[in-house]
Amino acid sequence: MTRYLLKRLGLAVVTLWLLSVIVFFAGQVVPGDPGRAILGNLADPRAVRALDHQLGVDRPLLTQYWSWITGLLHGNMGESYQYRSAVEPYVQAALVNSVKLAALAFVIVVPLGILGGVLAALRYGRATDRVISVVGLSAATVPEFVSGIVVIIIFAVSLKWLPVSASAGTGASALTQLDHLILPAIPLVFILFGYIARMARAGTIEALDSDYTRTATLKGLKPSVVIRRHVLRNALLPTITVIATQTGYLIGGLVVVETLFNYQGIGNLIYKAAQAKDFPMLEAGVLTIGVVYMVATLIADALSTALNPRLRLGTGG
Amino acid sequence: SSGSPSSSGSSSAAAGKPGATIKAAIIVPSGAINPVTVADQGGLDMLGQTGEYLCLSDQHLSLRPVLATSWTPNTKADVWTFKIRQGVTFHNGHPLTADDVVYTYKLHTNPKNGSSALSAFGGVLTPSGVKKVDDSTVEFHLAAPNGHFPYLTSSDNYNMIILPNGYDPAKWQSTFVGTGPFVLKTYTAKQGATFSRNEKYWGTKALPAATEFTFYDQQTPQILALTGGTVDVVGQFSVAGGQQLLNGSYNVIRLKSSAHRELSMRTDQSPFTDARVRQAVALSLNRPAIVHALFKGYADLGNESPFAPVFPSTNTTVAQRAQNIAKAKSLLSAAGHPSGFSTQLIGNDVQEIGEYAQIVAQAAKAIGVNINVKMEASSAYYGKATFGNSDWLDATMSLVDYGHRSVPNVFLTAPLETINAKAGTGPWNAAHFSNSQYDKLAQQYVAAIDLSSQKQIAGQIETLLLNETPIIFGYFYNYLSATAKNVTGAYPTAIGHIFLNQAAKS
Amino acid sequence: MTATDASATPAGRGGAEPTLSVGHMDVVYKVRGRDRLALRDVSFEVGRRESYGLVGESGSGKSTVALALTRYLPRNGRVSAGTVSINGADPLAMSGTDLRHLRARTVSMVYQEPGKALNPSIRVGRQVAEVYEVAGLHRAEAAERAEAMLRKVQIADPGRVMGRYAHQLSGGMAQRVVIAMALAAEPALLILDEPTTALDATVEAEVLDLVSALRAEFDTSVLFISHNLAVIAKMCDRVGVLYAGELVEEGPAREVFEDPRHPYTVGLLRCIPRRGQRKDHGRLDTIPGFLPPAGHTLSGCVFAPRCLLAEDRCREAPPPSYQIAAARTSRCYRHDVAPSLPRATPEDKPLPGPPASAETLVQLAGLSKTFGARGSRGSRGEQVHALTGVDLELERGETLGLVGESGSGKTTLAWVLLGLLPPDPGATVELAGQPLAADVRRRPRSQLRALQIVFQNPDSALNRRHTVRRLISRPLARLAGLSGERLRARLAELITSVRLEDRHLAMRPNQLSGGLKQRVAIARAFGSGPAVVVCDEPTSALDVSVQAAILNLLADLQADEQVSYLFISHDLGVVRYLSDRIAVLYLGKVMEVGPAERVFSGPHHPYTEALLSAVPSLDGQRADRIKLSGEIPSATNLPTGCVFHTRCPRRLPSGICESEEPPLREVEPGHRMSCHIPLDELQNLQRAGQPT
Amino acid sequence: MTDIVVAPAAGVAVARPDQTGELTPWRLLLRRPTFLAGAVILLFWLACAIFGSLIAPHNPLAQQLLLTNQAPSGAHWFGTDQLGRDVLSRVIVGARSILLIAFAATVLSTVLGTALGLVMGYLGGVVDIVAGRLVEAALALPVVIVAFLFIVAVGPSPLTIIVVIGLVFTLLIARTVRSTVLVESQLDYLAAARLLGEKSVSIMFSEVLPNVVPAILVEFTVRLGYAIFTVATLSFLGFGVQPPTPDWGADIAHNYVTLGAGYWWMTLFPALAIASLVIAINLFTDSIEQVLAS
Ligand SMILES: Nc1ncnc2c1ncn2[C@@H]1O[C@H](COP(=O)(O)OP(=O)(O)OP(=O)(O)O)[C@@H](O)[C@H]1O
Ligand SMILES: Nc1ncnc2c1ncn2[C@@H]1O[C@H](COP(=O)(O)OP(=O)(O)OP(=O)(O)O)[C@@H](O)[C@H]1O
Ligand SMILES: [Mg+2]
Ligand SMILES: [Mg+2]
Repeated sequence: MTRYLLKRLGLAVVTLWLLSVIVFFAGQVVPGDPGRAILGNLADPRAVRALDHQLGVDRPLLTQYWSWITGLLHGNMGESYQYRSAVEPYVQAALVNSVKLAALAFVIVVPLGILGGVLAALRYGRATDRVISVVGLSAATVPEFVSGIVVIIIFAVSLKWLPVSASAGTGASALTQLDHLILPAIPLVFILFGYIARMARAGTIEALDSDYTRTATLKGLKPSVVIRRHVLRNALLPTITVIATQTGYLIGGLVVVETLFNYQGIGNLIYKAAQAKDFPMLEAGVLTIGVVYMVATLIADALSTALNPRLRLGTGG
Repeated sequence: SSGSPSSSGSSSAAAGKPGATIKAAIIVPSGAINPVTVADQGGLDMLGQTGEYLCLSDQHLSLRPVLATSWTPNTKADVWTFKIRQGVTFHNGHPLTADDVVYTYKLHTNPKNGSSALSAFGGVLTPSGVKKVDDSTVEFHLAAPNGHFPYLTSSDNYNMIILPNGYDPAKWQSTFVGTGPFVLKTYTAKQGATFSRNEKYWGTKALPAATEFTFYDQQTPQILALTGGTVDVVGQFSVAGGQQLLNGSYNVIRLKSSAHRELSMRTDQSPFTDARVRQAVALSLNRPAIVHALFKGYADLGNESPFAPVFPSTNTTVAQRAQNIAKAKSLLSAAGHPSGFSTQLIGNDVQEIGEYAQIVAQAAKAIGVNINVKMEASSAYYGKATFGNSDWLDATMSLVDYGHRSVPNVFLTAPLETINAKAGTGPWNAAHFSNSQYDKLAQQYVAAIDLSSQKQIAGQIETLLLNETPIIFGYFYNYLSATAKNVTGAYPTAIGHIFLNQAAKS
Repeated sequence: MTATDASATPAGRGGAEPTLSVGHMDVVYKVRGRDRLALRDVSFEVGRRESYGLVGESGSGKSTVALALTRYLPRNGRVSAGTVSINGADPLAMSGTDLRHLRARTVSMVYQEPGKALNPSIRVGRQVAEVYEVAGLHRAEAAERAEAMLRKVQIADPGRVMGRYAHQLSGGMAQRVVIAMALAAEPALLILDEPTTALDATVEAEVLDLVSALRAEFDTSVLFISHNLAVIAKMCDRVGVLYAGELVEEGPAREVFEDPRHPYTVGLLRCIPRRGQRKDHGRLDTIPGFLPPAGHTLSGCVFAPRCLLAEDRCREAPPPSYQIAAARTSRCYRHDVAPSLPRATPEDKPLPGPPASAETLVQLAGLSKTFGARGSRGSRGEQVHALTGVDLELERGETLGLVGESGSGKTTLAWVLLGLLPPDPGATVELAGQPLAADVRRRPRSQLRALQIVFQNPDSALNRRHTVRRLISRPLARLAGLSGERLRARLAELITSVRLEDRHLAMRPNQLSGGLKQRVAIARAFGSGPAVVVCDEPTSALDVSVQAAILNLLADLQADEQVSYLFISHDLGVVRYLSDRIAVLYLGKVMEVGPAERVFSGPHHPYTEALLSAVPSLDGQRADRIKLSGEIPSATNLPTGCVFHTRCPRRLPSGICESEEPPLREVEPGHRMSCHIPLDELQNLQRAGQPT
Repeated sequence: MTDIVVAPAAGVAVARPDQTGELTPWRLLLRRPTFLAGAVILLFWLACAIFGSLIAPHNPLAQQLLLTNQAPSGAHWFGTDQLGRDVLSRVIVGARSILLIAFAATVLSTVLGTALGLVMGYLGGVVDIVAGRLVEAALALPVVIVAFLFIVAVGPSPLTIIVVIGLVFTLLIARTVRSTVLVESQLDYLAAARLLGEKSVSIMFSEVLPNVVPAILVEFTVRLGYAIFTVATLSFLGFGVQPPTPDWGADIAHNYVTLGAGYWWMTLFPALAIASLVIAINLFTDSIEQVLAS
């Protein structure tokens, strides 16, 4: 097990490194330079040069990358070009925000998606099933900005039930924050609902068709017991993994929602950092998402291992 | 407009009670709040909350004394003497003296410090020209005569808040140290800032007990925040996204400004080498319709020169150019393009410029000119911002945004003077316009001190540019701010500040 | 003789009401928007304490019967006509609650894959206890009863087993647990649907014994479903033969198998190699033609298209059920002449025995194969010793049978020989004296031509996207180097020799039946003109009627082409029929190798002895079984000494078996054995019968 | 050799559907209302993409600067936008850019992804490890961010979008193909091919590929849905086609600021267009998957 974990960890590190290289060099070909991004489009070239020098971005590329990566190895993620201070607090704040939003979306969508998927499976082939499947699939592929706009028009503009901005302002109470986060969570819920429902449906159908469900039914157990004890437990195992891998997407894929709802999350942070060529910030953001994704998949693995006796106990016997 | 930002303001019509907490929505500062590097609206707004300038360029573009009590030029207008206000202390207790002013001005004019104000001082002031005379007097020795120099010391040149002598500007964002009517309570990058009344303020104490600024990435949520009652004030909004604020339910503060778009045509590249071609394009535009479509009337017509109606020196006797398709076509024919031609327009994709570009392209089609529009993000568009390395400066047709200035000097020189790398003139001359008569007139205008001679030169420039039309100045749009109906006394300036010291809520 | 309605006259069961009675039942499956008849007019009864066998080839509808009785048909299936009564109650018309009670108390079911029948994420003890909980017992009490029940099914340490999960049990153990679960409710009717098909012969024998014993103890009626006639013969009092959804013959098991009165039953019995039957004695008979397509609508007898006795009336109207004798029925107009059904395959075709001149073609020496553990997760670099020190040789034109329980390394051996798996270093693998490269990609064309294989599962072995033409032409073009007219000629010859027709050439595998597919695979293997063909269980995925034809075909081809076979099978009857020599593998080691007759007749290795005695035979009589105690050890952790000692009933008291590995000694000419017991001693022991 | 003496009806192999009166997959598809609905909507948008300018009631580029922001009316069924252009015409003509770009990107990624997936799944080794890392990296980052970086670097153009989405989806498709190939690798026909001395490349493309085609087709339709999603999102973020070309995502981006002023039509109709297209593709895909599964 430890060997396996070490191997996974090694691969994860390689992936992250690859990610950092890609981002760094992709970021370099982006036109413009950090100094000008800070001082404005019409800034005096001498000022731009001076600032670039202060930032160290006039050094050769490899030197820049090297000093960044050695800094990273010493636990120093670098200093933001734009904000001229360590990037950690920014990334951390953005991550916390994103996690809040994602967590809310999850809290709503996980039960909903599982319920929908299980319901669809129990009504396999009937109208309920088709509706849930098609709605789920469509919700998952209608862009967030489309569904986001629709919910804004309905709930914020017309009905005025909920605030339109995701950030509640500094020091707002948890309840107020929740109030602000509900609308932005909805497009995410739409996107994820399809995924989760689909997996839950497939898992449930498989479990329903399985021999062990037949065994349980033919024992004379009540249908509710069969479903609860025998079907769901096995059906939802693969769903857990899917949910966890979606965490990665969710944390990172918030760009559009965060833009639409003016929310200072990690997606927004990366997007802005890329625009401003704020390389340390960009790298930190991207790597954070990478780490979150890997941790999420690792947790998913661990979770499904823990819940699945087949994996937990090996195949010995 | 109403209210007044400074002690010298008198006509405060504040109906509301003092002691309120005013909440404002502004655009998020794009970087560190460092007086040296700030170059965006959110940042300059923050500087102005606690910092103060030598003087304030008010809503009518006249200068009011703030930390300077007076300023006088010598006869050539190349040495300006400023008297510094006495009895002022910084929020950290440090008393204000001429040393602080000298420190601040040397800081920004020294190229090594990479100040974003450097371009404004270019060709005007160098560190060696900043001289302390005594504790309350500072002299500025300019590189060339400049009748409008005090504007460079005003809120217009937004980086120039006075810092305590020796203060490290990189640390400013943790203290917001200044001399202004508010002191910093909290600042959270990318989220917002709160301020409280400076009880030791040297002038009229601020009315609000506190102010709260929330930063927004975009305009829409700001407007929704105002309509939803989350904030009292929206620092700035555009007509396109803010029409719902214009229905009378909100106080809209409308300031005429000199902000505009310059549509330059390469006067050194066929077919725009011929002034008739440039005129033809300009004649294809229906400016009143454009102003209606893009600004619902909240803009003034432009007439191919930077002399916006808001400038006192603008000569209004020069006739406004109007759409004339027939004339445009005949000019094209005369220039040898009877069936038109094709060309490309590259624009900076911000605000309404994309729409404007499309309108221009559609209008040009009517005279047979086929314009292929390409909109670019700022980084790609400006590139290195030098000739040969910038779509902005190199494109055949280029459409760029210029923010508000209280005097037209920069507009007259940087984009229109003959390019001369050594002398540093014409650095933003995207039209590659070169006209010695114009260069002379521009120099004369800059040096002129009195309004009547300015007006006279302005008339000549306007006529010249109308004939040459290197750049189409289509419109000068208004600067709009809004507050809730119960809020009075918010004082925006067209450069982007919103001063709340006289704001009140009822 | 008069046609009677079977259900109207309960087949001689007089008196007590039967436990199960099925009357004129039709079942349809809706497929692609159309109803497809899977069972037609099926009627039978199972009396109190009776054991009734339902036998039929794949797809005949056996499982459908079982599922219909328990009202657990797939979503697209439904009983469209007929009646069912279990203990007087009709499961088809019951309310949900009644049905639940029926399932909980009256009827239980055991089916093919025991591993899958258990919930993978609930401990097995809990699953057994559930049955008692349904009956209203408390959890603790239910667990106690479950443990007692597990003890009844002869699970050694029930307390520990209860705490395990399904995947930690071997197939045999799992099936015991399932049987325990089924009997826990003391049902009136126990339905077993192929309960041993997925198990090894040795395990099968144990499970069958267990079922017999428990049936007696619990007084349960049994509906036993299997495709294996011998198993039915062993287990059942009465038997019904199902063909294409119809019950064609019914009667006491022994009578039906001894004196079948339906041409299908007759044909089926002739397909099976009887004890001692060998390819050089005579060929197997076959049933010509194919099963009618699913959802067929034949106007007459379902079997008529394949029946060599069929007359016009057979094709016009379905025959009624004829009462032949007391308790015997047959749905055949010509039941009286059925036993004289003409052979479909001439018996007299001369088949050569092993060639006179012995020339060693393949030589394997010191062959070992160790796998790194499958899937690295969770295991600590365990190694699977699939083969250890195997020495074998294959002569030109002979058939070497390779037998052994599942996991004994048969397939691994074949793949190493073919170059699909590299052996551990140090092995000798030679073809006609030339060393073979470990990797098939590095073997020259001549060696590729010489070695080919027929896989077990033709569905997996044939690329389903390719046409038969392409599948068979490929080796001709690539290996035999043919093209153009010569390729076409050889192709025509090949398909004729495997009894395919021209029109099959354009088809793809999914348009062919299992037997036809296997013929295509055989044609492909023979296309290159091989010297050795490995047959890895080539018939175990096929029905007996098809198996016979394939076995005949293999024998014919060998006679024609002088190829050698490495013939792998776990069906000893089949191996015996085809092989000249036999090698017995156990845990990757050769236990015994010798001429087929010697290995079968004995004296043989104790393991061979156990294997042989585990096989049920059609006549229902068999020698006393040699019981193998315990589970087959894991190949990751081989026992010391003789690998078989942990299960050997003839283990020597001296302890030598535990400590010292017996060499593979030549005990008589051409007969080698790996056992510490001398041959004559073995002979005495084995004459005396079962050890105590 | 004639050992089948009498072989009555030896003909019948396995029934083909038409012999048993069962429906062919194609007819089954046509019987599904969801498929028909999806197909009709999809065909409608395809027609718009191809003949858009013929169908559109107005020139989608024609501005009426004095008639901007008109609510839907008889003259302009979907109203006019901020430059007084006919929204209906823009929606109709706007189908072209999104369909073209999404389709091209999907085709590109399917071709490359299939090749890569085959290599990863069949050959394994270094390619599998390296590409596997890339897939992980691509999965860890939102497509929009990746696309953004590249687009800003290379400059926004339809071609850039096609290439960027194409490359990112290549990795995702490769992953699916790889796992399908791994399942196929368990099958004996590959061993049989090796025994015939077939080369790896030939095994990959003529043995394995035909068998993963169904999976690839399903993947293609699913990816097409996501490509539309992504293209629309990128247009919304400002990386799509250049103005004034009608484009749903870009039109939404340009107009959604006016929502607050109550000008919902210029945003809603393109949004509905995107939603309907995506849903149509899903109905379509879902039906195909259902029929293949039955
Ligand atoms: N769910 C289903 N849908 C359609 N046809 C089915 C279904 N289940 C079984 N069939 C068909 O019904 C017929 C009988 O199947 P059944 O499983 O009862 O046969 P069986 O005798 O148990 O076969 P086997 O020995 O392979 O288990 C076959 O032709 C089979 O293809
Ligand atoms: N690729 C592999 N990796 C690890 N272990 C393997 C692999 N292939 C086979 N084994 C193990 O090697 C042993 C021999 O397997 P093999 O398939 O050769 O047995 P077999 O006699 O053919 O069995 P069966 O009758 O079930 O086909 C088994 O323990 C099996 O689990
Ligand atoms: Mg069955
Ligand atoms: Mg095997």
